[in-house]
Amino acid sequence: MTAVYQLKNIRHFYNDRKVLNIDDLTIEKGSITGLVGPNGSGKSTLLKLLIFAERPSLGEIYFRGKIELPFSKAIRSKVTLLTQKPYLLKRTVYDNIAYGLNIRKDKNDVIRRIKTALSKVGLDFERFAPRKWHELSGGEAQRVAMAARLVLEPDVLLLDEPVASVDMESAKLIRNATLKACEEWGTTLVIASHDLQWLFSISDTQIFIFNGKIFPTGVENIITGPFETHNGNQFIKKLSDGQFLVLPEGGKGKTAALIKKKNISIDQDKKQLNNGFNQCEGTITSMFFEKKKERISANIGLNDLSFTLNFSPDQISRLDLQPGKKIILTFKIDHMEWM
Amino acid sequence: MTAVYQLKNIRHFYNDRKVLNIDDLTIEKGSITGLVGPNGSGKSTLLKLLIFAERPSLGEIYFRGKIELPFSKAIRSKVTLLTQKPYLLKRTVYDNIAYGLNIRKDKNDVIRRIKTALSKVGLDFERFAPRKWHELSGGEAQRVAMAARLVLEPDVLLLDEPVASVDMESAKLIRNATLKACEEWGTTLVIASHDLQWLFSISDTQIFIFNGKIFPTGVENIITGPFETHNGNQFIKKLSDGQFLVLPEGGKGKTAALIKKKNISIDQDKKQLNNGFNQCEGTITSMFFEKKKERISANIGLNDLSFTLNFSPDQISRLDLQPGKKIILTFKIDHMEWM
Amino acid sequence: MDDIVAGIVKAFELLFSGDESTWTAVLATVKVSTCSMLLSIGAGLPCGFLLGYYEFRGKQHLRTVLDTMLALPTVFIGLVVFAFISNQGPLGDFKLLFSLTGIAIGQTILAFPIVTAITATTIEAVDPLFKLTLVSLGAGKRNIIATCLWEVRYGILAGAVTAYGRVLTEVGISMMVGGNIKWHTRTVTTAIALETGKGEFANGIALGIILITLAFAVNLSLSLLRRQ
Amino acid sequence: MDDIVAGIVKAFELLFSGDESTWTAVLATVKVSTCSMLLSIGAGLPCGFLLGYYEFRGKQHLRTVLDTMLALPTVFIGLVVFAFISNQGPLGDFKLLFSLTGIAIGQTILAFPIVTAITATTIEAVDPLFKLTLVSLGAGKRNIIATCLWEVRYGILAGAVTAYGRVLTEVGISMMVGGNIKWHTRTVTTAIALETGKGEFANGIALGIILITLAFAVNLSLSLLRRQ
Amino acid sequence: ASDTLMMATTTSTDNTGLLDYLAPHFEKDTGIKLKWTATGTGKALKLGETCDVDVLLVHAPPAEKKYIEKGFGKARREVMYNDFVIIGPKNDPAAVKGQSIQDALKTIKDKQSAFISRGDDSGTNKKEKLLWKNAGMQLPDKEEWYVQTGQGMLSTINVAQERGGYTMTDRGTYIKYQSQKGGDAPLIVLVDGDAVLLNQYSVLTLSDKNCAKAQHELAIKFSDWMAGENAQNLIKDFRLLGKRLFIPNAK
Ligand SMILES: Nc1ncnc2c1ncn2[C@@H]1O[C@H](COP(=O)(O)OP(=O)(O)OP(=O)(O)O)[C@@H](O)[C@H]1O
Ligand SMILES: Nc1ncnc2c1ncn2[C@@H]1O[C@H](COP(=O)(O)OP(=O)(O)OP(=O)(O)O)[C@@H](O)[C@H]1O
Ligand SMILES: [Mg+2]
Ligand SMILES: [Mg+2]
Repeated sequence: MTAVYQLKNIRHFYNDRKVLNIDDLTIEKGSITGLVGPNGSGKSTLLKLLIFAERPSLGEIYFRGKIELPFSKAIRSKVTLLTQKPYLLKRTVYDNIAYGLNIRKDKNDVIRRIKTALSKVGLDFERFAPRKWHELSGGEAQRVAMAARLVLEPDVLLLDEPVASVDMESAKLIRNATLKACEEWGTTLVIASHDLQWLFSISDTQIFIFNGKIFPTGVENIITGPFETHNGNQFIKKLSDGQFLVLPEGGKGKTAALIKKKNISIDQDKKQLNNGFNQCEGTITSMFFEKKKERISANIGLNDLSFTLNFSPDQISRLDLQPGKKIILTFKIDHMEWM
Repeated sequence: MTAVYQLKNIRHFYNDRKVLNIDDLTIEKGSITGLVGPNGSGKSTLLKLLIFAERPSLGEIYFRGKIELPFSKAIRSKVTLLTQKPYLLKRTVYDNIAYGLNIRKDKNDVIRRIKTALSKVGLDFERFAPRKWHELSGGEAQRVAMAARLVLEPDVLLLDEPVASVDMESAKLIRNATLKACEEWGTTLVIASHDLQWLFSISDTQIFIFNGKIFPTGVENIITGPFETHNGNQFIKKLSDGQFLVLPEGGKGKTAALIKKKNISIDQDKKQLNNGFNQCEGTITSMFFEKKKERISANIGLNDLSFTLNFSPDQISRLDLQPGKKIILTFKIDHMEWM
Repeated sequence: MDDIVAGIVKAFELLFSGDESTWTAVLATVKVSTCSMLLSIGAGLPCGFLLGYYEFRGKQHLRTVLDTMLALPTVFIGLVVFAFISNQGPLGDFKLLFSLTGIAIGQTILAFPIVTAITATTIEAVDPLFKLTLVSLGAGKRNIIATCLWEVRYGILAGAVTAYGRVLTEVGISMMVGGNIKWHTRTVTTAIALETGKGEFANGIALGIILITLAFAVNLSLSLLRRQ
Repeated sequence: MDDIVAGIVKAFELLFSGDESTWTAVLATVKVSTCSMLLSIGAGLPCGFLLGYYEFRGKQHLRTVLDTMLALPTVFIGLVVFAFISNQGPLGDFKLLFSLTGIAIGQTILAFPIVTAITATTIEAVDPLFKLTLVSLGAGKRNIIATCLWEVRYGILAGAVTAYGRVLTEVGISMMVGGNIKWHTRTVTTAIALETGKGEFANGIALGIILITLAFAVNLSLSLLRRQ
Repeated sequence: ASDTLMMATTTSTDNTGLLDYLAPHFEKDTGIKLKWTATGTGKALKLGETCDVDVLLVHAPPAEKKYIEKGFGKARREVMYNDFVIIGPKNDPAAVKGQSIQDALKTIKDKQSAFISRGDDSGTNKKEKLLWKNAGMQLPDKEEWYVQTGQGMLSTINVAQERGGYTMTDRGTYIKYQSQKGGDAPLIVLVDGDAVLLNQYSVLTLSDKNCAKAQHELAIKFSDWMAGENAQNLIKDFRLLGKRLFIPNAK
């Protein structure tokens, strides 16, 4: 496998506020990387750096081993980004999708390709191609923007919230189109989304971003502040139903801590445990199937917090887990890490 | 209960294209109504009519029993809409949220109220109030727009995709803020969203919109075209894995048909059935808990189609349903209705 | 070329020696242009807003007429105003001829279409979502006008600055309506015209530089305001 | 008031009797204004784009200077151009004085700041998302310039129409550089000035009406183009 | 191409239509095409100084002489004259009618009646200033009654009419003004006939030292032609409203 992107010691600032802080990140050719993280964590910023629309304040980004400049030929014709708010040019849908082809002076079989691109996002060519940019619903606009990217058959496709405000059917279509791009054209994909279910159904690897830092091991569970001090050096997080979590030392000035999925165990009932453990009750809110990993991802709400855990189908059957069910989460205090 | 809105024989056109077709719709005071439907079905258009920003091409909308005009005092100070694409004025976050209060010449304790509104959407006053409109991430902007609506303590709050591109934590906060508004101020809510799980966790009633028509009985399952004729008068919908559904007569020129949840039965295996039935295999993709109704909603994929069915916790245990599991759906052809 | 150099030197002389007739002309220019700009902005902003914001039948035609009014020659405006305010004209009794007020009236007619046209274009370019947002926050018609105009203030400022340049430099109206009367209605531009007619090119250039300095001072203050 | 009525009648007479001197002046006006508009748009669009699109040190100052250039008096421009192209000026050998080319040069200087300033303001108002979208679709620098300018074409058109109004109606440059020579460099505006100077107000108004008709024709064609 | 002579002249010769009348004859007689730009006397002289024209037709004898002394002009040839008159409102508020020019100016000043001056340093204006000096008075400037328009003759007459004041004008322009008012003008001639009121027009050729490139030969041809019998007769016959505007007096 070859690396399409290599990021080294990236620091990015907006008015002295550090919004990205990535020491090392490699994105392989043909991979589908999911970017997950709360609002303002830096997903869109990272995507903007990857298309070289902005330059990082510090550090280097190598594209195929070379540091590229904005507007360099290598980027322009190969990398394309679907921005978070889709923006359409003030022209027809057809012209919007044709724009990128026109730029590339690619006049080959344009109508058919536009038709294909539109059908990939579930829009009918006859009905939509002649529409003006403002004669579309929110989701339709989003899908037209997506089609305008797909038609370019790019080497690298960066998608920023491609299915926000897109309906379920179309989300499925977009997923298929994306997977097909990866297969047919060997496209490398980086996708930021809050729709975890959708994202997990499509991405090979997930990168979790929090406060501009990346945690490349998949979705960890985050415990966000405010915290109170406890027993001198420890901290506690109070939940609104009276339960609380104890956090380890070293959390001064920190805004969040992390606990890995593998370190959390599930029980039907509370057990007697020694001091070093957190034990608390949560409710399963939803469950979905991760096709790629043949496992089930469950979302568990602990009042204001929410944890995500993975189960095998057997485990689900055995524990009779289903949405709405209350379960007990247990994990070592020392397994929690400050972020 | 009193009706806040009554819609009678509404027809709305954009360039001769009919996009809304509602014969009768009543929205009760203090209710939370969820609007569900595919892209372009008319959700945003309906919300625009409800705030009287546009007038319906035909028909009447009564607000508290009266037909109101755009800019009438009764609407202006009572109804507020969160648009689908959030738009911030070119000012600071603080000024954006204060704008509606300024208009109302409401100078009472403004700072505290803005602080409260921001905290309701999970944004810190000190960090965000002085930011300029463009110094926000997509989700942050969405939440600021939401705060600008909440601060007004409106009688009617219309939300168009309030949680698209908002992270999970914040979606929860927004849900709570919404519910609280309903409780504390008696606010009537109409919410359009594609995040069904979120929407079901908050709304009392759901209205399904399809092609501008409403189906007020909750989410029905939609079978969309293209269809092929079959056996003379019947139609079939081919699924891409070779299965197909048979549809009843009368589908000429129609683009979709509907099958009610209650008419679908679930089995573990295929049974021998007579001609009048459809039987097909689907996969459960996800499940979530509908708190309000104490039931579980399951999403079942049939290739390109997706069905939603409701189960009681007992049913789930009994059938050992879990995401990833294959099940057989059975329903009468005659139960299917053309839309 | 010598005249240009001589003009630059002369400009400093005139300004710093406090040459009375120059300063009177500068004062007249400032008075009259301020007055006409205030009037034309006062009338042009609302008209421009209406024209840019609303869709109505004949709007396109109105825009064409307005665009044509951008090409009203100053002498022509001067002649028409003259016809109205001369002793024999319908407004003769107000004694506006050969007064700064008269010039201001003419210059207002000159600046109004510029302010209006550019305001309208700027307002037209406003995102429809912006309007919907204002409505959704409970804005009334007046709030919408005010907020819209504020939102596009830089565009409007550009229009106003263009109109100001036009007003500041016009000769036709000042000459025709004002009469270029020394110590009274002589403005910097009519003085330039006079000096040029006399063949005193250096003086003309000097006065031109003074006028440009005046414009620069105004634009500098605007740009400082803008930065805040 | 009688002059206005007489002027309107006269305007028709001049136009339809095919009065040769009038038509010569109209032709000169059309030639010279077309030429100067083409030049100033050709130079002003790219300059305005650069000024509006990029952020750089001293940009604000440049804008202030540009805004000030909007207030260049035409007589002043006329004087400066004269100084360069007169027999004793550095460009005297090109024999541009008392020629339409000379006028066109001066008018280009007049129109350039208007086109540039309004283009810059319009481009500045472009959504940053628009730029990012173009980049994300693989646009190079030239594509961005072209697409940006096309996207804001109505704003630019407004600027061009304003500049056109200015060019069409200016007297100072035509008079100073062109010399108002009958059959040669007499434009409609210098003819108006001449007639007015002679006290032939009706003639002045008639010529004014002819000029406005010309502007109307141009704007009408633009508005028809625009509607497409 | 035929030879073209570029001339700068004062507005009065152009505004009265004299040049439009003479130019075709000149072209017919000499084959030279005459082009002219009509401006104030000062600017006309300046255009000669910068060599942008080949010949001048102006009416400010003292300035012309100085011009030659300074080395810009070569020869000056008087070709025609008309006269200046003081005009004022019909009711003559200062009662200057019939007075000598000196007395009339004194009376106007004493009575503080409005006097409209061109104030543009033109030939006419220069003459007016001379008259104030001859009448033994300091040149008025800031006095309320002394209005300086800085404009051409007709505009100045119009100001006088609007203001109900006196002004000095050349007779040609006055006749033109009268004709525009349908023969019954609000302003009438009150003082005229004094020798000092003569308005002499001359053709000025340029110094070939200063302007090597100017078309001296053509300029001399024009000068000769204007002073010649044919042109002098044409000038004599030039009339507006049946009135003679210029009297030829080439020596
Ligand atoms: N300004 C407009 N001009 C013409 N057609 C429009 C306009 N706005 C929306 N439409 C069309 O009207 C229909 C309804 O649009 P609407 O925005 O209400 O859909 P929606 O249900 O909100 O969809 P989404 O889920 O994508 O937001 C769509 O078919 C859309 O294409
Ligand atoms: N133009 C800007 N100027 C200043 N700060 C900015 C700007 N754009 C974004 N930020 C800040 O940078 C941080 C990262 O923003 P970014 O848009 O990358 O977040 P994100 O992960 O995409 O969030 P979301 O899920 O809301 O889209 C946020 O704290 C945001 O407030
Ligand atoms: Mg983002
Ligand atoms: Mg919508």
